[in-house]
Amino acid sequence: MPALIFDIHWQAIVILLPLAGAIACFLWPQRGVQLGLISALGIVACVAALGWQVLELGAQRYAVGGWGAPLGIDLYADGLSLLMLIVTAVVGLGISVYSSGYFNQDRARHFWPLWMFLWAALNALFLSADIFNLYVSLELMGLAAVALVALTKGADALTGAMRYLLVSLLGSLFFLLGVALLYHSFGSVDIALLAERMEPSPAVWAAMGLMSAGLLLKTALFPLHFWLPPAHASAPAPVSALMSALVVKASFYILLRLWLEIFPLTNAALAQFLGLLGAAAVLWGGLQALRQTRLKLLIAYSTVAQIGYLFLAFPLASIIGWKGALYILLSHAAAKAAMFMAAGNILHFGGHDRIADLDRVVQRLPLSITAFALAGVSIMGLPPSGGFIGKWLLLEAAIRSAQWWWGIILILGGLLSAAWVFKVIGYAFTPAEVPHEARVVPATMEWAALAMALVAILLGLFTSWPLALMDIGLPFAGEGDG
Amino acid sequence: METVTLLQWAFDVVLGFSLLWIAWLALTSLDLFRAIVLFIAFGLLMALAWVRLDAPDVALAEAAIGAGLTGALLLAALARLESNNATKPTPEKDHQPEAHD
Amino acid sequence: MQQSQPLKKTINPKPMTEGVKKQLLFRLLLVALLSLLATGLGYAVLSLPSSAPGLSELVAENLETSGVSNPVTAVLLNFRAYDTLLELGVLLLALLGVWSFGAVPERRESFPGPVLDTLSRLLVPLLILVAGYLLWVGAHAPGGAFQAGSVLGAAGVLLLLAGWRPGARFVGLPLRITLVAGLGVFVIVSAVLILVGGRLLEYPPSFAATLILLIEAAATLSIGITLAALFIGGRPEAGPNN
Amino acid sequence: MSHVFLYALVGVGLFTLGLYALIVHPHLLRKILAINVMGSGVFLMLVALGRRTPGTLPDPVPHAMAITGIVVAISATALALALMLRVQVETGRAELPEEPLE
Repeated sequence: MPALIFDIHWQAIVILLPLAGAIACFLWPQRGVQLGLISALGIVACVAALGWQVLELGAQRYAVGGWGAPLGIDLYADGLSLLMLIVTAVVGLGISVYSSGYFNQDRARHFWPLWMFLWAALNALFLSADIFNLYVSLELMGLAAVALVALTKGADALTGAMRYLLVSLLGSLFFLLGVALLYHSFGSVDIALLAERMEPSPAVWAAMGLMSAGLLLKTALFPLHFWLPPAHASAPAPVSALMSALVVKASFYILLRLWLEIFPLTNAALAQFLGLLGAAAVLWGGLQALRQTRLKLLIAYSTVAQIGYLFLAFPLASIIGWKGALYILLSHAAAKAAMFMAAGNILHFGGHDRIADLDRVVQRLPLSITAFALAGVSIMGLPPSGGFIGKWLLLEAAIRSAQWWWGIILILGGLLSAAWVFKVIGYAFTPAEVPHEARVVPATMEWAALAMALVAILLGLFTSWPLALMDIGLPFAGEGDG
Repeated sequence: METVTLLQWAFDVVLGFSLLWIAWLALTSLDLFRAIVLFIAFGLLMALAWVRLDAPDVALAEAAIGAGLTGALLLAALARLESNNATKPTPEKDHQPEAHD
Repeated sequence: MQQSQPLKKTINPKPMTEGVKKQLLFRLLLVALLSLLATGLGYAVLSLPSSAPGLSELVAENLETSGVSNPVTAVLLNFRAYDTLLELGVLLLALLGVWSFGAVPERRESFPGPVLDTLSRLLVPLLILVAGYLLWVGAHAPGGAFQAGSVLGAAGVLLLLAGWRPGARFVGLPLRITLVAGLGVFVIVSAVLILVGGRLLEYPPSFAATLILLIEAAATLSIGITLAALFIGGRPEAGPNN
Repeated sequence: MSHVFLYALVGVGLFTLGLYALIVHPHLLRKILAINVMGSGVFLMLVALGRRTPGTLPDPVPHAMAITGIVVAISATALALALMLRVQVETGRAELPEEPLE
């Protein structure tokens, strides 16, 4: 039986299934919710099967069309890509359940096909071993994300979406120009082949610079984050969750492949520079979050800060540091999805998300506020939570490499997060002067938020499994000390 | 090996400069309609460049998609921009082509 | 990043105000930076070796088993067909996005003149013929699904310009089916190939030519209709569903 | 064979020109044009450098990539134009509220 399961081409199916789901949702829009949920369950099952396959057999390379690189395109599943696929599947399932209650009939018909396309793009991106194919996946992801953000009507959402579209296209073009330079330097666009043939040259430096710049813009690393808060805050709640939890991580994932596999980053000054930008993002994002008066904008700025942590691993340059950054990535995905969902519930309930006007929501939406608080625990980095484990690992890496100052950033970032989390919770207990109209929030939406928050907490309790996954064919194997 | 004659060189240089020139004109033109027409011309010149680079498949795609359909989309969008402006009284600033500084 | 300073917005027509000066300075800085970028890129390009085979030899070696003899079509629909599959997704996605913004903007008042009317009567059949030719010829000469599809799209645009609108009966499910045909056939072919024990998009050599033509035909139709639909610029209205 | 590099450099020039216009012009239609010009520059470089083959035939792989890129570009353009019109209907202007300085 296992042998039979291992023979199936799960890598291909994980990409084809959401595409088929997108087509089905487009053809029969009135059944969008059912078709979408069925596809979501199917994708989760297939990702699980792929995970089992990779755990048993090790990292898998899959030659599409049977040609193999450099002529054809290869898919590649190792621990890192599997981790990304799994987090996408878990958060994706949560978002699908949440969305089944969130959208009305008219918007649901647009949401489901777009979301399935986005899911297909994410899976394709995490499995791709080919940088041109990564460009196409990036565009697929970007256009889907923009259309999803624009599902909210109104000036804010539309201008946010428009700016996001321009930024996204610009980033892709930078990336593509880099791809062109690498192809013409080495005659291949396959990541493994490029890594094998890599020799530093002006063209390679230009290519890496262009691709990194494009991807940093898409990842919204400070100071290139200007587009993120408006786009993430004005989107519909499940879309905000998607964007912050998954979409910005996708370009970070490519960045990792670039700097760890294709062209190992050995230049210490450059690594320090990325670390500094990360530190600035942590502080700036935290401060801005604290200043916001609207809940969704606050959460969006916290994403800017959380992205910063991921870049602290560059100067630390050790396996343990990378694991810490990835752990933050995972737990942030779950926690941030939970937060945006909870914010969506509050918005749905009271018709606004002004923090000062939260008006004792804690009594009326206890599940959502619990979800928000639990997610907050992870974002602050308190035990027991995934965020705590991630920061702990980063701290350990900082001390081991005798760069203790990065530890200060970790602590300051945690304090800033704590400040805004407690501010929100505080207002949730305070009655507002004017009582508001209140609408019933569907139970699925409340429970989905809580489930995501629990995932973020559980990541802090069950650490061995995600950490072991990172060891499969990991790109950090040759990096630094142990 | 193909021998590059002087005539071909002259052609390449002229084409290369015209590409840059037309792109510049299209991007700085005060009038949006003119900018779009120049952009379509730019697409046609690109098609020529593709031919010169022995890429007939790309030339066909560029002529049909890059110049033709993109041009049609742009013109349609401009027409709608202007009819929106005409039907809805919005700040005057919008109506004139924005001053190039 | 300068979100906190709103003074950028005030564009005063008065000459040489503080804002204008600032803008001038910004542009000078920008020009300097971009010149640096262009110089660097130019240097990088010129540092590449003046002769490199790329993948041309590998493509030539495998051309025979690809099912077509035009190398570009072979790359697009066989060697790197997976890119093309995703790309059809991108095209469809653009349409989904445009449709999600709302219904067709209200009809334009201008009626087509007699010139446009006659032109479209003459040109549309011709363009459809050209599209068919490009599709067929793409297997061994320049052409193929994208070129054919865009010519078909141009025919559609011409029809739309001449005032033709799709009938209400066509606007529901039938239209959506033609729009997804390209991607759909691609996905179905992939799924069937996997089911019969092959890899994703691994055509058996004896079927390669047929499968490629099948995919290309569906793709041409979808590309053409999608491009024309993008030109309309909104979701055609004919009852909400079907 | 050095006309290859001439066109590649023109590609670099178009890329930078487009980038300049993208940053400087507030009108969205111009920004969209600028993105398209940048894209053409990238494709030109991609294809031109693929003509460095020793034989008489060029490398077909960049050609296929450029065709893919052209289709992606028109898709993105169509979406951007539709979004621009929505922005105009909603805000009265086909411009973004404040220019983010990069």
